[in-house]
Amino acid sequence: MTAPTTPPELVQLLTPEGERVEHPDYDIDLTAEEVRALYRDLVLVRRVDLEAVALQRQGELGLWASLLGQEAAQVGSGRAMTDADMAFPTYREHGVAWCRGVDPLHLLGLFRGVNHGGWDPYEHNFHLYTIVIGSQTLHAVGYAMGIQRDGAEAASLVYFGDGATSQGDVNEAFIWASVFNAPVVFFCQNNQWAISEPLEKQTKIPLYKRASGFGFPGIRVDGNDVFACLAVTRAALRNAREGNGPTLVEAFTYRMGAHTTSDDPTRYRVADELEAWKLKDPIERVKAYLFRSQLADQEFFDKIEAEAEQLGKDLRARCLALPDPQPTAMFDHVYVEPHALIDEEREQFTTYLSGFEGAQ
Amino acid sequence: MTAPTTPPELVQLLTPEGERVEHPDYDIDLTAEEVRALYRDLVLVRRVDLEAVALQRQGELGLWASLLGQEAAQVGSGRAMTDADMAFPTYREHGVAWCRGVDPLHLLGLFRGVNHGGWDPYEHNFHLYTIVIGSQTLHAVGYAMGIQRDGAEAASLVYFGDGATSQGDVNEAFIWASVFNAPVVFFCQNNQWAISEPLEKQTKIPLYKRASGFGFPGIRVDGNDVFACLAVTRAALRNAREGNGPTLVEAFTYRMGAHTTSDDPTRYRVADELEAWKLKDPIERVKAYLFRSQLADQEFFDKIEAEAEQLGKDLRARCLALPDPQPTAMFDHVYVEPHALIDEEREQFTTYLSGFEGAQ
Amino acid sequence: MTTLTLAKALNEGLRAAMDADSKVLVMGEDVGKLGGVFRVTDGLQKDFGEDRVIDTPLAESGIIGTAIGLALRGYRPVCEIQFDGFVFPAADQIITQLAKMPLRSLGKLKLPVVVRIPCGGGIGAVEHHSESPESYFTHTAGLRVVACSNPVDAYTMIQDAVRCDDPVVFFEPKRRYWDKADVEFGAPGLPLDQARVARPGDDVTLIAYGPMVKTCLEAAAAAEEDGRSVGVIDLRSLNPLDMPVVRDAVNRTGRCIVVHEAPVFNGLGGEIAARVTEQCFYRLEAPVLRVGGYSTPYPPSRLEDHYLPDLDRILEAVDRVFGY
Amino acid sequence: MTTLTLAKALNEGLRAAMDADSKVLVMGEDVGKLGGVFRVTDGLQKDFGEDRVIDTPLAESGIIGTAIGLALRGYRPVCEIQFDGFVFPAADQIITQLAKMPLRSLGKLKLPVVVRIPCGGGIGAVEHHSESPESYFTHTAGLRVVACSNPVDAYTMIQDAVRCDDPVVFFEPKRRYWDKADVEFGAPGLPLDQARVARPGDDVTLIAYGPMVKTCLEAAAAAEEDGRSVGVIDLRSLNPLDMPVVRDAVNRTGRCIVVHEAPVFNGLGGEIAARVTEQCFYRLEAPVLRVGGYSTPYPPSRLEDHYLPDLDRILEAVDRVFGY
Ligand SMILES: Cc1ncc(C[n+]2csc(CCOP(=O)(O)OP(=O)(O)O)c2C)c(N)n1
Ligand SMILES: Cc1ncc(C[n+]2csc(CCOP(=O)(O)OP(=O)(O)O)c2C)c(N)n1
Ligand SMILES: [Mg+2]
Ligand SMILES: [Mg+2]
Repeated sequence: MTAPTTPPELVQLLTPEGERVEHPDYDIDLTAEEVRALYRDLVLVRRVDLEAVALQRQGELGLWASLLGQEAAQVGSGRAMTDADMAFPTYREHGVAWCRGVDPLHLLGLFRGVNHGGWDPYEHNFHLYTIVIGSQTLHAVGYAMGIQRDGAEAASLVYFGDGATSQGDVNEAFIWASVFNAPVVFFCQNNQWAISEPLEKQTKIPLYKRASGFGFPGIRVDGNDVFACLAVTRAALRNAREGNGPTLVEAFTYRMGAHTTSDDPTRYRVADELEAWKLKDPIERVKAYLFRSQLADQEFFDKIEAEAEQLGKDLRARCLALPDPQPTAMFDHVYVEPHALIDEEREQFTTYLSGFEGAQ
Repeated sequence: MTAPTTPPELVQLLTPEGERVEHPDYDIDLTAEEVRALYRDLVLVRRVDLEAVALQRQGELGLWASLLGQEAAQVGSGRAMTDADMAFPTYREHGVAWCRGVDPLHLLGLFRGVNHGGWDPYEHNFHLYTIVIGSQTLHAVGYAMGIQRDGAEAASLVYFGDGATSQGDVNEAFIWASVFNAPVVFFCQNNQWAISEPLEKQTKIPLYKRASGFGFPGIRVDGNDVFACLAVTRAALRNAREGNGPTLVEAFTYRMGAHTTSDDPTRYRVADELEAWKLKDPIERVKAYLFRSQLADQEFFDKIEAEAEQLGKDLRARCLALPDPQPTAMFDHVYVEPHALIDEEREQFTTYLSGFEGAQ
Repeated sequence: MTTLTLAKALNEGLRAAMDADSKVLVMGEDVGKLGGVFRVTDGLQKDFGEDRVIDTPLAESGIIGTAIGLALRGYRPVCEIQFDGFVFPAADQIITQLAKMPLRSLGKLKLPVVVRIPCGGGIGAVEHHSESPESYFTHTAGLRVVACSNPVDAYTMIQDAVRCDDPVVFFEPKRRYWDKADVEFGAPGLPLDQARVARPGDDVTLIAYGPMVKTCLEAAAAAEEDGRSVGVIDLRSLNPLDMPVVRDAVNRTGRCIVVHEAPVFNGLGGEIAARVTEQCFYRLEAPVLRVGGYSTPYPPSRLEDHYLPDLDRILEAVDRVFGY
Repeated sequence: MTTLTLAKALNEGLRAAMDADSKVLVMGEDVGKLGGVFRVTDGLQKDFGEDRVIDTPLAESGIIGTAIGLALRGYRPVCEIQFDGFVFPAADQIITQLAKMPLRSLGKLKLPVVVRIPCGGGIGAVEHHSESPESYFTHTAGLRVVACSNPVDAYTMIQDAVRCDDPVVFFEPKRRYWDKADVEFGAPGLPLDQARVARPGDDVTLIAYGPMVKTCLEAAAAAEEDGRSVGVIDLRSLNPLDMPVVRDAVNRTGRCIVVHEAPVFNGLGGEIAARVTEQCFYRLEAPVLRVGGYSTPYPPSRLEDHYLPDLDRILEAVDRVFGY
């Protein structure tokens, strides 16, 4: 290990070149197996993402929000949780979903328009995707207040972007968390862009500093460094579970792709920026480290590659096989208890539909 | 002048005992006349407030939100503005209204239910009272962005309470102001209470520190010290006008009375607290200072007292004489341009009313 | 039987709900020591503690957003919005999250959150303290919306709302908070989604809810002196509507007037009028008329008597509906 | 005459408005370099500069709140809300401030703010991107609400909205953004508060606005083949309604169907039905029917064809209205 080369404000444990570095406050001891597992996560998660983009291009998904470039932030933080912790994602946390054991098919289902969120949040302690920017931060704090009342050993981990930090809700969540000392970790993936708007449209100073004004610690971590993301998030979660209140983690990373498949980033950002960030790729550095420290050989990498291919293929096949919901499904689950208006409309609709039977 | 006796974080230029103290960053040179004028403002403003409370008790007003105890914060900041600056008040800024030249009768009109705000905001550069907590902070920032576009030498000064700092809007206002470097001063009167909720329900750390997380300076001033409030606000406004962006001023003060005339503070706070703050009364210390430094004699005080009495008496008389609005006035000004629905309803209403004519 | 004000009936109902289920929480601005500005939560913090009766920071979006999170963790929060006009900062959390999350989860998540809103005018208050925002919520699929009009209903409806596994927006007629009635503790009420025939009538049906029920009953009594038999329906549930009860009444009278404080334009009265017309078309002797607020912001209090439906305006509509 | 898409027509209208008055600003998320996610503001920042075309922080309350402040300083901001479902964080600023401040000031303050909202479904989008929230605003006194349905109207209506001294909520039918028509630059349109007879008809009147106008016209054409003369009114203004035009049409046909994408329950259709029934009572051969969205959150896109009114559902309602 060598001394860190990045500015001290950025916690980094693995350089872009794949060198392990020390940090005075955060360190982590990982077995070879653990590192290989992280590498596998990173590669598979990227593969899922790639397949989804391809599926969207071919018209099989209505939209996809790619996580390309953010794999380390998501896998590092995702693997920092215990089973009892609860994650609250945005619409881009496919890597976190993976770590929580959510079948990627469910994610595709949402973007295919089969449903608005097909997994059971309690099965994986992974909440539904939230599309309205920032809303989920308050849910995470409320959930954490519930954890407090239960006297449970757990914490909420809530994801949001750099753009989201401008929403009133996110700042209210900071206040609530601070005032109630709630066991919640705010994990901000600063990928430098909110669609076409660069970071400076949301803040003049580094985002992790926002927390200080609310009376809790903020820390910036190299979001492309899976070790650092794991170490920092794990520490913050432990801190929260131990009753020491919230932490804001700013994962400094980069959105390598378009905002979503509907977006055209060439309209607003220069290619050079992307090239510079490619040198900091979150997967390459782990690969270099595994090689360099002889924790893995070519056979391992080939195996993972093959697994990824298979995963992509399977996913595609299962996506194409996803059945459309029944038309009347739109009336289900609007309410938990019987509701006369829904019943009436469902019946009218069924009658209406049946009028087409045998027709044509 | 002597060295300051309060914690360094609190800017104070006049102690509760009426002693002038120095501050390394803020000072102010006031002529005897200026000090006497400030004293007069403080006394008259308190008198207006007292009369309003009495009028409410007697059923002449529906409600009143007393400023008792906050006179120095309001007069100090109110007198810090130039004519070109624009003030955005809450519902309690009667002292600021006074400094801007708004006839207190207008304030009474609102609380009497004659209208929702009867003065011309442009005449006095004093915006209407805003009752929805925090909303006006965004208006002030937008107005300041307009000032920027006009290239004018002016700033917005926006008032809000300690409770308001929890609202999303206020935090969004901080973000906007910071990102656009808008010429706005955020003036938070921390009177320790939001109705029945003490400060710790809104924040764990001093409020002025909130600003640092948004990238602009925050400062806490003794809100019962009119000199300090004047000095600090004046400096912040100047800074804003000169293009150096926003400042958050936290005026540390105390709501001596009930939240409003509808409130019963004995349900939630102890009498001792009030007694302790009485010793820090914003008016007494100026009086002591004037006496001590022989800037005023008994005759002066008597004159102001008499003026205050007269003001109260006049105000009462004019309040009782306030005519109720015409019934059809509720249709006026809903829209600036003709609106068929309003026209239709006004006509129906007029016809309906005329049905009662001659009746009974 | 105990004589209670409507506010106290709500208080007792909340107390019973908290006694019955330890997951029930009360949260909002000033609900603790102060007991709420209308004292509806009076004494609850003292008896159930600060963990169950939570004075929150001053932010409505935060109140509803964290209530959703608490509900996700198995709690049943009852949120107080201090006044009708202050619900709008929470509009996003109510409309995009509270109302939609159960469907979003295909039923895996339920959100038994109650949003209590003191509503309506007639108390001489300043701006934003006298509004009737129910239509914003009745138009929002995924929410149940109810309004109580008297102490007896208040006592049972608040308990039923807390027990309901769907989110419920619960309107309380603030100018009726001090109205009294005999309430029987523990007695069940009508199901939460059922309307009540507050007064049967043969000539015309008045449909109302919340604060206007009493006004309509008074109008009905006055009309009786003129020899007109005027029925009054207290809707209780605004979404869903109890159409069978409404239909029965209108089919009998052939004449119908909807009364609410909210502005008529695109208010709930329009929905009721359209539905009644469609379902009772051949029985209607006259169009369904509506008496309500005008299409203006709520006026300053010196004008509110002109703005609010009152006996005279209702009786004038009764006359009009007989003019067809 | 130039052939323009609806999106481009709005763009040209905005450009003309900005040319005409240097106080006109455009603000919102991604309206600058990107030109908005639908390219409605394409090129405006390049031509008018960053001071007049402002990429804002990501917060809708902030957008409307600062727009109000800018308006108080004499500017005329045109705010873009990126999608219908994201207007709710701004609900408080729109409902309690934008709509009420002019009255609050007794007319001393005017707020010429335009809130542009791409609305409606049919584009296969994820949640919150296909909604029709107009009723939240038509029920809010103090706002004008309009909806354009075609490029010609889009071009003039956006200019009229900018020129209007009242706040205007401006709905744009997003699935019609790519529809084309010939637009004459500089030509005036109908006044902003007037409806347009999009197609005269003798047997039944369809009332629609925004995206449903085209669908209704198609339905009318299809009905003609069955020998029914179906008229279509494009409301254009949703508050106020142009009742004279509506009344004339319904008095002729005696049958009326309102069509919108928003949920029927407490939607604008209820208001129209109630008004039409009151004003044309003796001419109506059947109750006013409504075809609209169901009382569910907007469904996942694979179901939207079932949710949205289409030719078949409109024609089915036409059949039904003749069943009376
Ligand atoms: C309340 C709201 N406003 C606008 C949008 C549209 N929108 C979707 S993603 C996005 C940018 C989000 O940026 P950021 O928070 O940085 O997250 P990222 O997409 O970069 O992961 C916007 C404006 C939305 N989803 N919700
Ligand atoms: C959005 C909103 N929510 C609630 C209220 C009710 N309310 C009026 S004043 C107040 C407390 C305000 O406290 P603070 O901001 O400290 O100002 P102060 O009254 O102490 O001057 C509350 C909750 C309101 N006016 N607006
Ligand atoms: Mg981002
Ligand atoms: Mg206060």
